Amino acid sequence: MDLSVRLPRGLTLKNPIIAASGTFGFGPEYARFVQVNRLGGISVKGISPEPWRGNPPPRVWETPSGLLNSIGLQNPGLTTFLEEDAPFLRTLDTVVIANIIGHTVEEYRTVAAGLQNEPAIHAFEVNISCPNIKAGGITFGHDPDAAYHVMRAVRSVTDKPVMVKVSPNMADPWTVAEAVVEGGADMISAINTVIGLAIDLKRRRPALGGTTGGLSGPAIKPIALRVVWEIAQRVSVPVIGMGGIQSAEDVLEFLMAGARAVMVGTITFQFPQRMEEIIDRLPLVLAHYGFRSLEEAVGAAWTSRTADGAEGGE
Amino acid sequence: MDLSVRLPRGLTLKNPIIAASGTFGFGPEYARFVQVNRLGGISVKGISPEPWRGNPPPRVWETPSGLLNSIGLQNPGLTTFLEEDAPFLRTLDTVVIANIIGHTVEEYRTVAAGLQNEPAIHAFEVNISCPNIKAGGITFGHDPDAAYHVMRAVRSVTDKPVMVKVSPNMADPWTVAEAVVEGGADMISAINTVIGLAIDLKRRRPALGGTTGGLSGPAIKPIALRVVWEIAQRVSVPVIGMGGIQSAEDVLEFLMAGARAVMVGTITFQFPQRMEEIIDRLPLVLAHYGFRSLEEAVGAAWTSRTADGAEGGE
Amino acid sequence: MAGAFKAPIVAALAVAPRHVELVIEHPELSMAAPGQFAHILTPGMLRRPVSFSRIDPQRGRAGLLVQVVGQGTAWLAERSPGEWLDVLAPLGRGFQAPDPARPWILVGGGVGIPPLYSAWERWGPQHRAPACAILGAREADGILMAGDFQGAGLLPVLATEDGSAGRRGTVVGPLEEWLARYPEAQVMACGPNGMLAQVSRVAAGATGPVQLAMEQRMGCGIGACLACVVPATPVGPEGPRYRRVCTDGPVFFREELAWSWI
Amino acid sequence: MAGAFKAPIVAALAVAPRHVELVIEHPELSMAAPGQFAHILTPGMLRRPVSFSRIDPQRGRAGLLVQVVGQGTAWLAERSPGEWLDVLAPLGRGFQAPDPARPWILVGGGVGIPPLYSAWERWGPQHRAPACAILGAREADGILMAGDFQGAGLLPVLATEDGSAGRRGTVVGPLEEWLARYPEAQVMACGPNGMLAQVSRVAAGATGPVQLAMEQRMGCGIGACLACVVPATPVGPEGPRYRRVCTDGPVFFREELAWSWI
Ligand SMILES: Cc1cc2nc3c(=O)[nH]c(=O)nc-3n(C[C@H](O)[C@H](O)[C@H](O)COP(=O)(O)OP(=O)(O)OC[C@H]3O[C@@H](n4cnc5c(N)ncnc54)[C@H](O)[C@@H]3O)c2cc1C
Ligand SMILES: Cc1cc2nc3c(=O)[nH]c(=O)nc-3n(C[C@H](O)[C@H](O)[C@H](O)COP(=O)(O)OP(=O)(O)OC[C@H]3O[C@@H](n4cnc5c(N)ncnc54)[C@H](O)[C@@H]3O)c2cc1C
Ligand SMILES: Cc1cc2nc3c(=O)[nH]c(=O)nc-3n(C[C@H](O)[C@H](O)[C@H](O)COP(=O)(O)O)c2cc1C
Ligand SMILES: Cc1cc2nc3c(=O)[nH]c(=O)nc-3n(C[C@H](O)[C@H](O)[C@H](O)COP(=O)(O)O)c2cc1C
Ligand code: FES
Ligand code: FES
Repeated sequence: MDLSVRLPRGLTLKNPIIAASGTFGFGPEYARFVQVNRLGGISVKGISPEPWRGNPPPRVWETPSGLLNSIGLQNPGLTTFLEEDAPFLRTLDTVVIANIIGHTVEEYRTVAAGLQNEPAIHAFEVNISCPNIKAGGITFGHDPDAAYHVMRAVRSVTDKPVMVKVSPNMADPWTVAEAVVEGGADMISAINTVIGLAIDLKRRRPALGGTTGGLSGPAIKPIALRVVWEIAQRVSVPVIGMGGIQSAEDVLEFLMAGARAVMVGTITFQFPQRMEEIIDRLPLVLAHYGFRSLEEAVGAAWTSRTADGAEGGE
Repeated sequence: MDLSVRLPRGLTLKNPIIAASGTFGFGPEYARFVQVNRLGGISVKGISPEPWRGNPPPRVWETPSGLLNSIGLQNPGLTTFLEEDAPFLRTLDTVVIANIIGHTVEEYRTVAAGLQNEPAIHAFEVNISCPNIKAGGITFGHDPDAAYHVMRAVRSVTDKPVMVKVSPNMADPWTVAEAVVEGGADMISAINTVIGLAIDLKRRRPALGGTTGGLSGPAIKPIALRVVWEIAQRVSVPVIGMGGIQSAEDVLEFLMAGARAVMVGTITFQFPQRMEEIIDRLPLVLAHYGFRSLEEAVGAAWTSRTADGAEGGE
Repeated sequence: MAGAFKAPIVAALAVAPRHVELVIEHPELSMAAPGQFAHILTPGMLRRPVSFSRIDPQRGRAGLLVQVVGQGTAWLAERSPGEWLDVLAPLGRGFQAPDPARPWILVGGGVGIPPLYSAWERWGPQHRAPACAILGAREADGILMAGDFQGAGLLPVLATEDGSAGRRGTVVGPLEEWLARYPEAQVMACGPNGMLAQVSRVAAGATGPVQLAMEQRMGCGIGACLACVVPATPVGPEGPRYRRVCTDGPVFFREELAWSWI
Repeated sequence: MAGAFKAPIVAALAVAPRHVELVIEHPELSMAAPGQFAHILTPGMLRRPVSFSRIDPQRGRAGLLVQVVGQGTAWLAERSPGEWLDVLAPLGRGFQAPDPARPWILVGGGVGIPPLYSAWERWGPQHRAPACAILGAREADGILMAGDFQGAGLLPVLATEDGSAGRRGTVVGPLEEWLARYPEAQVMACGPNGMLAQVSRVAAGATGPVQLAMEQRMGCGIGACLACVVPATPVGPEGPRYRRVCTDGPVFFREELAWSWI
């Protein structure tokens, strides 16, 4: 079965499985365990104009079927990335997505501009869903207007395909998705982590050095599917889904909810080879559920009634 | 160890463990398995002025460490509640909280007024966090102004203690908490379920009859703790925490995050006697972590720095 | 009355491919009635409802015949005698006892057969009028407890869709024939919704009571959460009334169900 | 180089209350070096990092001495020979080999002792200058591998806080004495952060290299997620630089760490 995925601006994935940003470093780290070129793509750790030191440790904490993290987007900054990390990425034969971050609209523009001519980078993922980043007291990711302006700024400096990564921490995440599509986004990726907190009973304080953190892993899969479901039915651009994917069946859930491709994050820590296993099993799972192609599965669970965000829940 | 909890308007709980609304019916259902009078209290299923039929089945679906439900707030309505359910509740020797719901501000007022003179009811929990209920396209629970008006309407007809139950489906849940405190709320309960969705691969459609649903259970504990943590540090009224509690250790996490008492929901389906076991173990667990009283644990994980919702997460 | 208790498994038998029958023992099970169920703790987030396949009130024993369909039932199928199950039981409204003087038709499909066998085991000995058990499945392997019926004095009529056992086709053919012969018959049925809908339709003209045992995904299993509902009568302008399988059922009279909504 | 593989457990020994040593075997383990670790799959959401307590390059065997502190280590402690562990190994920057001609002080606390034993096992035989192992714990039960050191020709100095074995007090006393005698000594230490901070302070004046093996909660274990950081030098106006225990460490030279931030 042909697993390739055609995305806007000529971007084509070998298969719909992309390593999620922040869980796969800058590419070489997992190369000892994973055949990186078998993946549909990788999204690298968030890159800012200048180096960010990140949050104090502890930075991870386990929760039921989930993982809380507060890395705080530590990264070496644009210049070091170009000098030290881009050369390896250029050797890869798969799609490389630069996840970009900033404190201001200007910073997003700077990173995008700085990577526009870097051949290692095939697409951008604009991370506006990190609760660390603020604009006028509201994170970009929760404010459709601010998100629109970030996207416009990025669009003004690049003709590479751009996806914007949206936050699940709101009732109406589609408002942000619609705004960034308006601002020129070619795709939406969803979701980033869910804000959470854990208490370290022994130390009598928040478990994470950064106090709150981002929840990922299987626990958030239903939250992610809801966001993908609602956005994919409202925007015309492709949606890349993620959140808690562990298996080819999980991938199929995202496809049927409307995603064209997916990203896989936290499960890689437990099972570095899981993404390759999913790629191997996906054709079988698609066939098992009666699909003759990957495309056929996309949005296959949509019913005639449009999602209006008003159903279910107590 | 004295486990009693003093709350506003003379409301006193024997202990901080309350059965969560919607998971404990109207009291008699679990009475065969649970010594209801040992609990700190029970919050009954949401009550509306008229009967609500609820959503089509299937209404529950399992997810990793979580449960999706879309009951759709089926309930017999105020009149039937008073005639058929209140008599049993009057026989109980524990705090009974009426969870109230409505489509409009007026409906909330109607239910509160109708129960104001019912001796079975000791307090109200105003459920504005059900995604089924809309006011001008936005659920009451996500709009501080609308929430304020609901609270004012309820306050105008009752002098019983009132708590408002807030939604986790937003970046800044404290805005709603602050608004309802302004509107006269005596307490906040947090959290209601997180919006989620699952796909039934075999049937090629959303797993729940109501399409989206509410996620509960251990998976959402970190999400709940974050909301409790942020609200409890901002409002002066007591917070009743809930979301994924399975053990006395989990209860202690909520207390240390700032909750005065907790509610326990989904785990009761698996272990009807778990609430009583938690009540039995709570003094030992408090002592194990060095607390000499329940009070001492409340907010014990607060650091000098105020939560500003800006930390952690990628 | 029902209880929450741990009961030892006293027997475990592979009765067909991917089907296991466990027998558990506890005094509370003496109260179990045909059509009722146990809500069983498994490693998942929710308990799993399973009907009683047989009930021995003297010894406080009950059978649970489980088809492996997912994780919970796979876990149950791996259990061995000597292990304990954590159950809430007996739960729900079982079958109303049949009139011993009226013809009696039992219709079961797949894992819907076990509760019907428990009904026959309980009430068959006193039954004086003609009786018949019609057991259906897709293929021969899915026909459960045929030997038990036979051992208890009732040779069942079999129907398989592929013709690998008994008549080729569904249970509807034999049911129509029996109802034509005994229009006053009382009917008890359990099986997939599609089968029950057909039974309900075919038995619409019958004068005897028609009881149908339903399935639905459950939360609490004891009436508190309103998860396990099925569309029931009366149907208003906005739709049906929803009733709980766990406490209003699992057994409903056909008039109680809103079939056009199921 | 490191690999992802399943390795059989060839030995499992309860070495102290709540402490188990497992020995696993795999060709990749021939490459393991003292101070490196294995990242082990357990039922939790994350793997668990455990240092090598002994390494047999000929047979591709490595020991994992585990203290039970939570669910993951409890699960490890229940494993038996013949079972397999799913590991990523060997990982991290181990100890730099000691200068055989320079005095050598090994300081270990609790489960910090095993990696030091593996260092002694590897480099002790060639060591020509004076050497000493100072092993500390709260009480006698926490002193691990004292017999192994002795068997490998080094009688360790013991220190317990309650005086139940060796000297009463911490490892600091014996360390100060040794450093006074051999100010040019090289130091390797592993143990709780409090102990390492003290070692770092006491050894500040020493002229030899001081290597400290650190612990931190880990995600990937292989350098990709930036979870496992410790405050490191240089410390700027806004705080320290954060470096990864899993790949920049676990072993750091004392100058690399920003102790005032740990
Ligand atoms: C009153 C009643 C009596 C039953 N009696 C029997 C019986 O005697 N023998 C038997 O083999 N099966 C019986 N079932 C069906 C049985 O409960 C399901 O097959 C079982 O719950 C599936 O669990 P799983 O973990 O293996 O499957 P999964 O599909 O992994 O289960 C996921 C979830 O769906 C629920 N679920 C899945 N299928 C069904 C179903 N058909 N009905 C209700 N919930 C379901 C599970 O309880 C669980 O919550 C009965 C169901 C009901 C409601
Ligand atoms: C490089 C390194 C080497 C280690 N070597 C050993 C060793 O040789 N023997 C030994 O017994 N222990 C060692 N540890 C500590 C060991 O990893 C933890 O005790 C173990 O992960 C606890 O898991 P748990 O599930 O039992 O505890 P839990 O407290 O339930 O674990 C919860 C989470 O916290 C993490 N965690 C808990 N304690 C620690 C800790 N001290 N360090 C890092 N993460 C922790 C776990 O990995 C897990 O993700 C080492 C740690 C590191 C970083
Ligand atoms: C340790 C860690 C670091 C992350 N860093 C980033 C990041 O830098 N940029 C980003 O957009 N998302 C980041 N994420 C979010 C993931 O890319 C992904 O959206 C999320 O984890 C959900 O997917 P998962 O459940 O498969 O992990 C990070 C997640 C984790 C667990
Ligand atoms: C089946 C079900 C029904 C619920 N019904 C209500 C309700 O009527 N009113 C309400 O305020 N919350 C309702 N809730 C939410 C719970 O009271 C609680 O806020 C949530 O489940 C989180 O707690 P838990 O994880 O312990 O279940 C319901 C939850 C479940 C699982
Ligand atoms: S399963 Fe809860 S009411 Fe039936
Ligand atoms: S654990 Fe992921 S970088 Fe160290």
